Amino acid sequence: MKIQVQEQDFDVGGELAALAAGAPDAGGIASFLGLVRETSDGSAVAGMTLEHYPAMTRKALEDIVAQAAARWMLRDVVVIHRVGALQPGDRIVLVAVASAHRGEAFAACEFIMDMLKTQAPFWKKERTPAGERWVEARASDDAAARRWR
Amino acid sequence: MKIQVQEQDFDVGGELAALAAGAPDAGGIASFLGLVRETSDGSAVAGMTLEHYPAMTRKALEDIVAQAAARWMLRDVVVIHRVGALQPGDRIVLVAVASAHRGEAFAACEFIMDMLKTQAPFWKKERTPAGERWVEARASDDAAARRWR
Amino acid sequence: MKVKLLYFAVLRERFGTAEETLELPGEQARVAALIDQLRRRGDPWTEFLATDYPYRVAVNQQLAGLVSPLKDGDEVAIFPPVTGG
Amino acid sequence: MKVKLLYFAVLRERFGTAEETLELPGEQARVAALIDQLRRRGDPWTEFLATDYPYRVAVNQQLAGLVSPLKDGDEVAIFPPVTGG
Repeated sequence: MKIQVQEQDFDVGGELAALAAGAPDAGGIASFLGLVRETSDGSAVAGMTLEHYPAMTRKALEDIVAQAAARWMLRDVVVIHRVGALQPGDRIVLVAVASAHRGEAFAACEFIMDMLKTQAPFWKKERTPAGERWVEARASDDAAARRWR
Repeated sequence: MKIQVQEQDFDVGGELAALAAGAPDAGGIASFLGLVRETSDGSAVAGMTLEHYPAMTRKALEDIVAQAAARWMLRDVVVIHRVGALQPGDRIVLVAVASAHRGEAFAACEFIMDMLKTQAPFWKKERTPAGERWVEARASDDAAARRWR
Repeated sequence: MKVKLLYFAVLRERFGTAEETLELPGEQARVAALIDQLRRRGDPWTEFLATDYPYRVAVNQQLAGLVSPLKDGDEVAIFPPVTGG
Repeated sequence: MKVKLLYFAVLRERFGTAEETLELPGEQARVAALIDQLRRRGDPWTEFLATDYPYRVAVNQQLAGLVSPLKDGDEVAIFPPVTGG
């Protein structure tokens, strides 16, 4: 299990290859890669800053992954989330789940993303032509997280 | 949309980066990477050969992707499937779906994999210590595909 | 009418050929008539085209069923359940 | 008893501080008592700690509720709904 919160970018191909190499019986890896959009709520986005709660972030992510590991048979999990200054098109987050069962890999990956979106202490502030603004939480993310209860 | 059937390996990081660059408003990419297992039904696997029906394969994959695009709002899709001789740990298939909505990307990616597993004309023959054997289709794959009807 | 037959995977191996041309009586037929004609050859055709073996049929590269129509010049592929991915 | 308070994102900006130490009466309390005490400061505290604003509380780096117990030395973080991923 690899959980990292970092300012620097990450190498998706390298992360998935390492996950595959460490789980030779997994058969498959489901993953989600989140990116900084070029527009948000109709405004162009020039960039964003990702703030977090350092003492809590890792603990929150570990707890989410532990919940996933208790619900599904997983071989290994990678979660990498960036913080700090990001540009449009930049990678923000990678969640990758190796499992012997395709359906479990998909479910666990989506679960981790849904929980991360609603429980992990990250906050986005966007720079737009109209100035800076904090991104508002979405009701659709709350609804996605509630499905798993 | 990129659909390829090929003998050579592919670069997962490069494929996802190209997909992201071409869909700057997508926000996220759900993907599945299928790998050759080191063991299958309890036997060590020394390697496998993937046979296909060249005149039909691409058409079948295009049809599956078109069905996904009709069901969900997708920005772009990549499907790459290898054929020929493969070793344990080798990449077999990559399905990657870019969408503005995380849930739609996950659903479409899983749908494409479930349909590919049951409708695309590929057949695996494994080499094990006991000799060569054709891989048998799994009832769990049929069940996964039926969920989408 | 004539159709081109293609076999894949274990069927190709057990039938001992990847491809053949088959003459069917009349100017149109259904897949079921083609399967019946092949079954009359005996084993291994009867084994893999039995009602309890889950063989698949594609007509002109599209998955088809026993009632699907055939016409002269069609390409008919017969194969076991697929196992890609 | 004393607790360490941390604020994040828009709350940090609007409260004008990232961190403060707060004295609460007695040797134990609930999160609700802490929130009430902060609300008595007036705006912007009343705005972001209102019942119709979805602020979140974590006690010692774990998500908590209004009834969660507090003790001397706890780290209490108050923040808006998260928006990572």
